Amino acid sequence: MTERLLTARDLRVSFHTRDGDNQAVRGVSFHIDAGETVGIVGESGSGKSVTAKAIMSLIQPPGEVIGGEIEFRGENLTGLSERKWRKIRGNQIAMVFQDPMTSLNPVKKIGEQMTEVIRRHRGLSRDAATEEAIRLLREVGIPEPERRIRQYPHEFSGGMRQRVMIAMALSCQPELLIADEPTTALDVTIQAQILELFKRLKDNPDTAVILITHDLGVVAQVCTRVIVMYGGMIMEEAPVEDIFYRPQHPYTIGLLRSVPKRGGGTRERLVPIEGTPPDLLDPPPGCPFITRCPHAMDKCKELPPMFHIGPGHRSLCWLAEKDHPTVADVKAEGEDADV
Amino acid sequence: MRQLIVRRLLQAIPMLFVVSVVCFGMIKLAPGDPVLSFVTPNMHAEDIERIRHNLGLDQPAYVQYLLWLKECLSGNLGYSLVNHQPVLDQIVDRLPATVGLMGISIALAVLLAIPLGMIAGANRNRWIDKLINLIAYIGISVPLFWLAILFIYLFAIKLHWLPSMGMRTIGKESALDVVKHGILPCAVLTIGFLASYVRYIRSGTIGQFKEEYVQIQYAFGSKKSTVLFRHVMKHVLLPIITLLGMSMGDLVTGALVTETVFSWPGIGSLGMTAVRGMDYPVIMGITLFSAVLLILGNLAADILYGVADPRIKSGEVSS
Amino acid sequence: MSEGAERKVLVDVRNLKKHFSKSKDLWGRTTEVLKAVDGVSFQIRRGETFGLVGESGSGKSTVGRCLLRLYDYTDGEVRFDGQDLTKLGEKQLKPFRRRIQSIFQDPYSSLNPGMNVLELIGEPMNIHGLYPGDERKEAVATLLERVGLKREHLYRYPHEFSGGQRQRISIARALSVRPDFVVCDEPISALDVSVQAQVVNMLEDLQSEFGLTYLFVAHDLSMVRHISDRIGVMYRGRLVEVADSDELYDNPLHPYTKALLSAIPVPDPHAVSERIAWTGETADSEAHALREASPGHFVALPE
Amino acid sequence: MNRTRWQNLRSELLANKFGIVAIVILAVFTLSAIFAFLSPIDPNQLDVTAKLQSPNAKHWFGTDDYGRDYFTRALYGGRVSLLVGFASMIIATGIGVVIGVVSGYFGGRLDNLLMRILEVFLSIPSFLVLLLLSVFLHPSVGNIIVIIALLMWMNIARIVRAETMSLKTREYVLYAKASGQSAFGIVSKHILPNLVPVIIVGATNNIASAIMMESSLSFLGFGVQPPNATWGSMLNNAQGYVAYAPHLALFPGLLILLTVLSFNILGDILRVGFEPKLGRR
Repeated sequence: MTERLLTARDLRVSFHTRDGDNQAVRGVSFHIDAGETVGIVGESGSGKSVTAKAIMSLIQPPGEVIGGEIEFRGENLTGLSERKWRKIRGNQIAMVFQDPMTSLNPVKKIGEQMTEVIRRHRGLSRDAATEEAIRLLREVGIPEPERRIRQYPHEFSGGMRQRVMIAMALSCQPELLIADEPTTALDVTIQAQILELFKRLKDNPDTAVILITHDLGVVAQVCTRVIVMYGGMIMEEAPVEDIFYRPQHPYTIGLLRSVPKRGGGTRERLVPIEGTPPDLLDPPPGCPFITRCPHAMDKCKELPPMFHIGPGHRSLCWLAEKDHPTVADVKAEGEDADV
Repeated sequence: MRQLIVRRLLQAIPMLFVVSVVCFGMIKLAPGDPVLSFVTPNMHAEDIERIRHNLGLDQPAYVQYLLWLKECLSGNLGYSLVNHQPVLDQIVDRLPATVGLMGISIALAVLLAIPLGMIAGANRNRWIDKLINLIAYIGISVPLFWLAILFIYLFAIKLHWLPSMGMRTIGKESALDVVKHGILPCAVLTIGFLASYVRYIRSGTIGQFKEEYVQIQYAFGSKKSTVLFRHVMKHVLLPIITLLGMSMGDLVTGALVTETVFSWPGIGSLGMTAVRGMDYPVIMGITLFSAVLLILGNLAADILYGVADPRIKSGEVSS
Repeated sequence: MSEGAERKVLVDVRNLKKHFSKSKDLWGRTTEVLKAVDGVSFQIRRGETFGLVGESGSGKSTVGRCLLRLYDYTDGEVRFDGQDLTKLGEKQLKPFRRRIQSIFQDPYSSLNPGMNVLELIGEPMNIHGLYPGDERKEAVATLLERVGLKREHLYRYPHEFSGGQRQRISIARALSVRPDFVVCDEPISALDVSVQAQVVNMLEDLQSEFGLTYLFVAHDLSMVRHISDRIGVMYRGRLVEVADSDELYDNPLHPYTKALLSAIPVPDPHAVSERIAWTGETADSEAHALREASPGHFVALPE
Repeated sequence: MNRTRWQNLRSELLANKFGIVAIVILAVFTLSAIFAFLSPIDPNQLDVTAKLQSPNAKHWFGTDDYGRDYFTRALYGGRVSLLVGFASMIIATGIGVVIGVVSGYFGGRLDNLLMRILEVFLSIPSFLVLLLLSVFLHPSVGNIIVIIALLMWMNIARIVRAETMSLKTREYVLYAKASGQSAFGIVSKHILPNLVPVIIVGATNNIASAIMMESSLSFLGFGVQPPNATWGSMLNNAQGYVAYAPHLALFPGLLILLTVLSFNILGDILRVGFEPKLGRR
């Protein structure tokens, strides 16, 4: 069995606003094994990006982590001092962000920005760090890195900047790379190139990747395991095949149906999920999907437990109650139920 | 980059032209006939006409303007109506006192404002920020002439530490004496500039901390101080170039009120005296002088900014 | 889709060009030109949906805005229902401004935050003098219900609605003056996946109900395929390929189209996709005119 | 979650202690300026027997060199200062908004021309011109208001122009254009209403600088002429008595400081209050 890298337990994050607390993440538990690539899928407001920031302890006021704990390599990171966190950030856990155009300091050369990170975490000399930066840029597919390193961010296209960001994130050989919508701001042909990079990372056993996206296509192409989030909670988690071929949760099913089928003729009617996502200032009690779910029943007003569907496959829905045990029961019996 | 410089230079020319027209127009529109200042009681009407002709005042307005402009360009800004001295000489005479006072005040203000503004901005809404911000608020709201009076009362009248008037004690010729005279006016002016610079730098720092690249620095394990000095500082310091360019005009006339209160023999008090004595050529000379300085200051700031910001240098962003 | 060929042409775009000046010299003369749209020709038939796809900077949105006459064209002409719009002044254009309506991308900036729903949807009615007086409120309420909102939303303001609901208001506003042709400029790209489907379905229903013709500008290739009858692919201000949508996806001819289609991430872990790289224009593909490779399938490639 | 900007503004104001203090100060000053005539003492009443008194129960702010009640004079002085502040602000804002909107909306050559004019105004040392004009023209309150306004409109014109240019590219403006809305209709329905926040903020700051300019002018003796009091001219007069009657200098200056400070604080709170809040996500 592979090594457990990161475990999140009952993570909760709220944003304090004038109108009350926006409960962006409401009890999220999952784990990441070394070297695997996990997709977190969800729509805007699902809490996927906030979860990522919480893992890195980057939630800033008015946001606040109000509960839960994070374990990294068996060490509990909850309540760690900011100084210790800085050693972890960029070194053991690195992050790539959505918008490559605003991710880099516009008045500093690419080389300076890269070597700053490399030198801080790896203590290399200036020359060695520059050398390393050039190597990394070449690795992520930037031509003529020796020349490019002396240029400013505005001289790079969006796709090239995202490559630079990925190179920077990889510069300290992190054990976990969190990519928050890394291709959303890019054109589709550029996106494909960046996804190639992630596919290559997938085969790298030293670096695990959390890929946060709203695009089911991206998940299907790159990830081995998928976590589906909605309304600040995990709705379903499964190996990528199960999510696309044996989805259990009505939300996952709805999401898959609302995109046009591949190869399906034009004008085949889409099946949308009616209604709008819940207001997280005042979320409905029970299942967050209750307002839009075609199977909603009385029982859904009570939050269901996670049901164990199969190996690595769990679903937060009462529909699974009849045929499946809860994750907690399975765990009590000592079987591996993940988390 | 070269194109930017040339374009800015060419834009400055019509500005200078318009400013000169405005100055000339004001002399023309000023009540009172300039010839009268040359008139003595025993002159005949034809004498007066001759003076008028000699001064070119019987020519059409545009010819008069061109003549005036020609004179201006050759360094002749006319003569004072009061003491008949060349205006330019008077300005040049007073220039060191004003430039010295303003230059030191602005320099002090910038040097103090950079750390204060950045500390406040980086610690937004903490007590240190609130304190600095409140003081800056008071600084921009306090009438400087009142502050000057308070300082005179406190440091000159009550405590007898410092002189309250002028630039030199009569009979003394030491540099220390000038410095002592300069402390109070300099303090007043520094407070005035400092307050607005601090606010400027503070809001610039706050703005940069909201930028995504700064947030991302934390994700790469940067300390806040590293972010502040390695990344934010350059962004915050760049706009100061513009700010300084805009203060070039102030360099000459900004100290008008302060100089008057402290009887500092600079261009401000020269202007004040000129206004009191309706001495139009002097007023216009100073106006023109300070407008030209301001335009050139802005020009220099634009060019410097262009050199300092890589995005403008390559023509990526137009300023 | 072959019966579409017999339908009447509603919009006829001929050699449309729109150049923007990128930089000017000292005298205000343009020294560098951005050729946003550089010689684009296509036809849209009555009742069909014409999809326009391309990446950022391809000029697809500029084409849409030219059809709305938000810009004057640099060259070329646009005929609407047989009438050349190119030379019309704002006054003669006014009846066409009713018949050609628009839906924009950003649900947050496409509605004036200071106006309530009645005023928003009433604005084009006001401009064109439709439903005066008491009829107005009733007409707006009916429209609201038609797009899946409620009568009691009449006096609400945009900030009280979600992104999807705002897009419905935009749709109601466009339909309020009974247009023939609607330019949809990326109407779903700012919406969540589950809401996109709601809006797309609504656009399809309204099209068949009111006999509308759409220009659908988008970068999401799978949605474009779903909603369009025919599709034009734009690259750097030019159309490189135009075909019926199934034909285009099943049998792309231009290398850029092939690269674009192969880049779509398919939501199926078993799909084996062979990505086709596109390195930019090859020497001989420089500015070819569209030619008909097979019936109804045009491509900008040499014979 | 969804609130209008007016609600945001109100809660921002109420949440800020300084804001409340500023509003109270301004309200008290404005009311006392308006109702100054209710004071039983004539501000120009001379009393040589009671010269240069320190503050006491009868004369709250003491008396000046002619034995006039300093408190009453300060009340009347506030009248002029606030009147000049408000009136100049209204004129300057009017000019600034018109020029800013025209420049920003129509752009092109017109914009170029207007911006060059604006730069000329900016490059002339305004305070010197202010002095000069007040000498040329007779320094009545009306004249001073107009002159200050003419030297102050540039700032608001710039802000309004920038905001108009950004509003112009909003999709609702594009829609209105594409639907055949006239330029006048677009400006009046879509541009102006959305400019209100920046105009209010700019106007508030303008009052502060107008009051400052007026006091400086009066301080130098070029403002409203004696015997009418303004805070600035009271300070001018106090200069000669600093050594023996410092209270004469203290009160008017403090009043100017408090007024200008309150307007500046208010302006900043308004700016923050109008900023769109990141409510969603």
